[in-house]
Amino acid sequence: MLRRLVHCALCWTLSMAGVAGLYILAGAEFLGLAQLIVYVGAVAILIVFAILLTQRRELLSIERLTAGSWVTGVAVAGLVAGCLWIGLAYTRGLGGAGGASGGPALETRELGELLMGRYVVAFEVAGLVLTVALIGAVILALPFEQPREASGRRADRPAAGEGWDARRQGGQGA
Amino acid sequence: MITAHHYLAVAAMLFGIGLAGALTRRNSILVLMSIELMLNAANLNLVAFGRQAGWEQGSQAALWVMCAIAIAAAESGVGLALILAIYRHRRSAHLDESPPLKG
Amino acid sequence: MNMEGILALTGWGGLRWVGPVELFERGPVWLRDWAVGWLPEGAKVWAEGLIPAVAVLAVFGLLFGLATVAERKLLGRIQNRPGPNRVGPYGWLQFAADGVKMLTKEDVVPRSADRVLHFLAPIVMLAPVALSLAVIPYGRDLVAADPRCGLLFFFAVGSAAEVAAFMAGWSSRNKYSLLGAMRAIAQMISYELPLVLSALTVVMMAGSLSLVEIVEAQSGYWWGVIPRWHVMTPWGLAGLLLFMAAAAAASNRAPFDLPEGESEIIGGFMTEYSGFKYAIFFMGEYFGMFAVSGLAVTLFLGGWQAPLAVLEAAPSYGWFFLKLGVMIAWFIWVRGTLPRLRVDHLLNFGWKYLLPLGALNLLVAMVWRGLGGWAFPGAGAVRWLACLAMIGLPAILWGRLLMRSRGWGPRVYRYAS
Amino acid sequence: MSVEGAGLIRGFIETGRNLVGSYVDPRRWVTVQYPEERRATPENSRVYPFLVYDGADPEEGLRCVSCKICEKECPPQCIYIVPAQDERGRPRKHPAIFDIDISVCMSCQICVEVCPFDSIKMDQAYAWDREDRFGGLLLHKADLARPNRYYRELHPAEARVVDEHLARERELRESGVRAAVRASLPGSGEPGGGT
Amino acid sequence: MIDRGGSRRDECEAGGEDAGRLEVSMGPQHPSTHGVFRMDVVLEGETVVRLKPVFGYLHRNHEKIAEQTTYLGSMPYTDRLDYFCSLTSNWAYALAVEKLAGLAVPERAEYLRVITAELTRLQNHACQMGFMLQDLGAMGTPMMYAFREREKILDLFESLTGSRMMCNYMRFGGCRADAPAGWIEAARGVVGDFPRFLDEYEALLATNEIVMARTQGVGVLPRDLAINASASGPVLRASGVGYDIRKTDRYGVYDRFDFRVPVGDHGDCYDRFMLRLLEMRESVKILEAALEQIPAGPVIDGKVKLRNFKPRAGEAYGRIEGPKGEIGFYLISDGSASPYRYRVRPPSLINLTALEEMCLGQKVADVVVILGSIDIVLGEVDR
Repeated sequence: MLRRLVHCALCWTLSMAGVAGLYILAGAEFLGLAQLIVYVGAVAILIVFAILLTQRRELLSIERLTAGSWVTGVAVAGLVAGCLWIGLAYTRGLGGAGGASGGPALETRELGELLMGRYVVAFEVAGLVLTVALIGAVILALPFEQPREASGRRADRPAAGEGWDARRQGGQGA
Repeated sequence: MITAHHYLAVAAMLFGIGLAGALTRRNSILVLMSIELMLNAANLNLVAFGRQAGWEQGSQAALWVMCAIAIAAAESGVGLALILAIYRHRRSAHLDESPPLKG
Repeated sequence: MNMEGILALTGWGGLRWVGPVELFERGPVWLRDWAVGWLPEGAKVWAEGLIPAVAVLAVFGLLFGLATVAERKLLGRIQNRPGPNRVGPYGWLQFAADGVKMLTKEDVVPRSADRVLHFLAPIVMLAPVALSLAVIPYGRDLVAADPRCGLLFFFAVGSAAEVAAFMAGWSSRNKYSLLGAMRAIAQMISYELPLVLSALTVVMMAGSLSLVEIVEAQSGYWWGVIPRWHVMTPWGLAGLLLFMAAAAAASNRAPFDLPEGESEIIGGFMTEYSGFKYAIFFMGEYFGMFAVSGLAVTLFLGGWQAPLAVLEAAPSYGWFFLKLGVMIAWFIWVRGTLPRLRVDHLLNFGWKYLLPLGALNLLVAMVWRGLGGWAFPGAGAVRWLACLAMIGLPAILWGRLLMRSRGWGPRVYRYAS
Repeated sequence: MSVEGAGLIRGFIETGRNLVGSYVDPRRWVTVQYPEERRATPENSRVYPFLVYDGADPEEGLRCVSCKICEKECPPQCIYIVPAQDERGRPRKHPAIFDIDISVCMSCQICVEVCPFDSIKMDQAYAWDREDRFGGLLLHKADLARPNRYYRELHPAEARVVDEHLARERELRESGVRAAVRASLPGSGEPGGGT
Repeated sequence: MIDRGGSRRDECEAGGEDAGRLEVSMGPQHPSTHGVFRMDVVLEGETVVRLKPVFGYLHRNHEKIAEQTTYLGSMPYTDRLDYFCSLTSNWAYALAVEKLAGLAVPERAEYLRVITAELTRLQNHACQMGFMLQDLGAMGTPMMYAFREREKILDLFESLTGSRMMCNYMRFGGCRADAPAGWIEAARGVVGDFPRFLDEYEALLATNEIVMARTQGVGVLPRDLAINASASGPVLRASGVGYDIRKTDRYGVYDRFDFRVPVGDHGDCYDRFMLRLLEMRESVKILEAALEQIPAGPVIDGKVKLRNFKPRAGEAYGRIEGPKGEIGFYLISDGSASPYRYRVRPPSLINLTALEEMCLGQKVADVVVILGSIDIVLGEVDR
């Protein structure tokens, strides 16, 4: 089970790299490389570590990857994609001018001036959001130690067998 | 000649797959990944239109994509921290078994 | 078709006598043009890309072999012993013997390993690093690819190594390799930031992300003797030291070779690899070292610029590989001298010492640019010293503060009565 | 004022000095390329024992009288002696079989000390590579016997003392004064000690 | 994610079901345990929660064999106890038998014993520092410098005793053979050259920031625990107890030389490392003095019988300050040719007992450094 999860994560990383390639092909070289750094470099590791840290119990049981009602999910997704596709078919006049091989590519210098010029507030706010999110994530993930009972079981955890585990074991006991 | 049309088609497909993943997966981490996919689909659209308008005027689109990527990264960080915190209490990362958020 | 090049190349250069200097200098470029000239129009584009790629891989493949032997010989000499001197003349064919040994070694894959990832990990480790070699300018216009944001490309591609380390660690299903992989990833990520920060300083001063333009910015000489390399400026010197410290950590070498800390977790994420896959990991590490030291040479030591105006005649790629050799010798020298850091020291050193100094170095570079306007005589020297003090003093004091706070320092011993 | 990097720099200077020194200073170049260059073994060095015989014939001139003292005293018990018998079955003062299993022997040289007849001494050959692990390292009397000349080459100082001592003893025996001989000898079984 | 493998799952289960409690066995084939020695380490994350040393892989039943062989027969076996310092083990055994049989030792033999013992201390301390820094990760450089110096000393041993490491040189009542011609001058040369190596070592590593970071405050052995665990040698002196048997027992001719005993205050790995460096300087002083004053004369007490040597019934305990600590031999003789009881006091084993207290709360990487700083040799630990 875990094996398939990690494969999912790695293939997801590959698709992110693919999207980065698309950006470069579209002429926005700087964007593609930025995407590569952010997603392939950092978020992929984040996700893979999260998968490893939360897979203690599921190692043994082979459960289905998909939720109970997966049929409706796929149907809805198909519907939405269909509408997008049809809408796309009827739009006209989307000639393409730019492109790596075609017209002028995105000028990194120009992007820099924009970022530091008119949109410096957006740039600073993005930085701020990142910092706040980082600190929040760290606080959330910190394992704070509660006082342990004599049996070594954590005070806040329901004792083994009753509370949430009981219902689950009961459900699968048969 | 590759027109914006082609880019938009790919973005739509990407969005479809992301949505399917988000709706059907049990494991919350995979759901998070699907959301990232959808975000990337949106970014792809932006780049497509930026390219179509020629990159002199289109650089605002690139700016949008930069901020979107930053926010998406922050969001995935916080999302995963949340999942870890929930996991520590409920010993499993499955969505359909997490209890309703009561008080 | 470059007739003149062909004539020169074929030696009897009827039209124009070509001096040996220019022949060496322009030689590789003419060779490429001549080779591309023979191809039909469609294949020309492919050839333009393929020939530099093959050239880079061949040169650095050979350099990898020679570097392994040089490392063992230099380490040997530091330890008063000869190092390999049996295979080939003075031992220089040792890498061929090692290569054959690695090929013939049985490739053991653990039964419970995830075969696909286990096989992919070395490739995902080596490929991006080889890619990042394409961006570095080796000679006057000898660069495999010159994208506008070359430096960003270098770091973007380099960040794939963490994924490869994880794949290797996880797919071997072995407690030790997983721990080793975790450590390696923590180390690479936490040292990517100081690396980028010190490179950022150079980008700010040179005004461009493209490595070729950075090297151009370092041409010219002060008073005809001192080359205008970035390392000659105080922020450049501090930047180079920071860069080399972070580079040693990012490529898991010298005092930071924690992942394969033999004395603790044996072999790190490479424990379950043997045979040629291990050799590929090994090659990945060396290519990482070449890439990083190549970048250091390009950013701080003036890429292929000659150190003295008089020496301009020598072929430019010669200077680059000379400086690269010096950098590799420095890595080996460090490996022979310093013991290994512990995990928490490593991270503390990265986050609490290198990062603040990197940021400070950025400020100092700005001050250096600001003080440029001084006109009174001796302004250059005063400006130089002021900036040096601005970065040097905090570095020393901050270091001492960190050391004293943990109570580390030399001790005086008493004797029993 | 100890700058933080000073310790590291001092370390670099030291390894740098060794690096340069290994090309220049013989003291910093200690490797002996074994098969080509070999270092002279010191005179006292000892590896495995061998038997000394006087004169030309290894069989007759063997000094060993098979008194089996060394067999008893050897800590790992790696010597095996069977005395020869003359035609009427009485044991002769000559070993028929004298085996030393040098895979057991730990070259501790106690047999040399306790031998009252200076018939066993220590060799210096250390290259004992054999294919056959069981029989190959079991040396028989024929392999062990070495002429006294070989012994004089190996340990010149010690050999000179032993030869004087044996010559004096042979002289006294010829002159027939057996009692005088026993009185003049300091203690029994003392091989005359060092110089 | 980290499955709790390892042989004893029950022990870890009892400790409550915690995240990431990992049981690592740094097994007998681990590259940095000095010989066949295993440590079952229970980790929580990086820090050590419990450590159980497991040894006995090199047990050769030395003491039982000694009860069957003669007194002289056991002497070569004492070389194999602590195979780095065979001469000090020989001397301790000879001292015990001399106390048992009441033998006197001539002057020259006493000087030769002091000289060989101090040379052994030099090469042992050099090796220990080399191994410890190898564990710290310095790729063999300090080790090679230490071995370069050790080779010179081993050459001296070979020309004096006949073998480099298995010397078997002391006899009851003196030494087996006198120093060959020119040996004293060669020894003076080696000793004269040694301080250069010590300065090189001190410059290379004593003030090295990484060494200080990795060893200061690591593996602290408090003073009273050191005394209760009856540690001895540099391990004890690093914890602040200035106890050196050469000064207290005044055995041999040590009272004729003036040398000082360095004492540390923190009791951590750095102190043990620096103490050995300072002790080597003191040993060089002793050696220079001894090589000057060595008198001529017999090397062994002539009256002692080599074979069927039967000391009178009784018991004796002879001990000396070996490089690793107090090495002692306790003999009970019943008048026959072989001892009734033969007991060795191994300093490595006794210093090792305090290993767990030193390692609790430290990181995995430090366990190896602490083990290196105690300087154990498995031949002596397992006997």
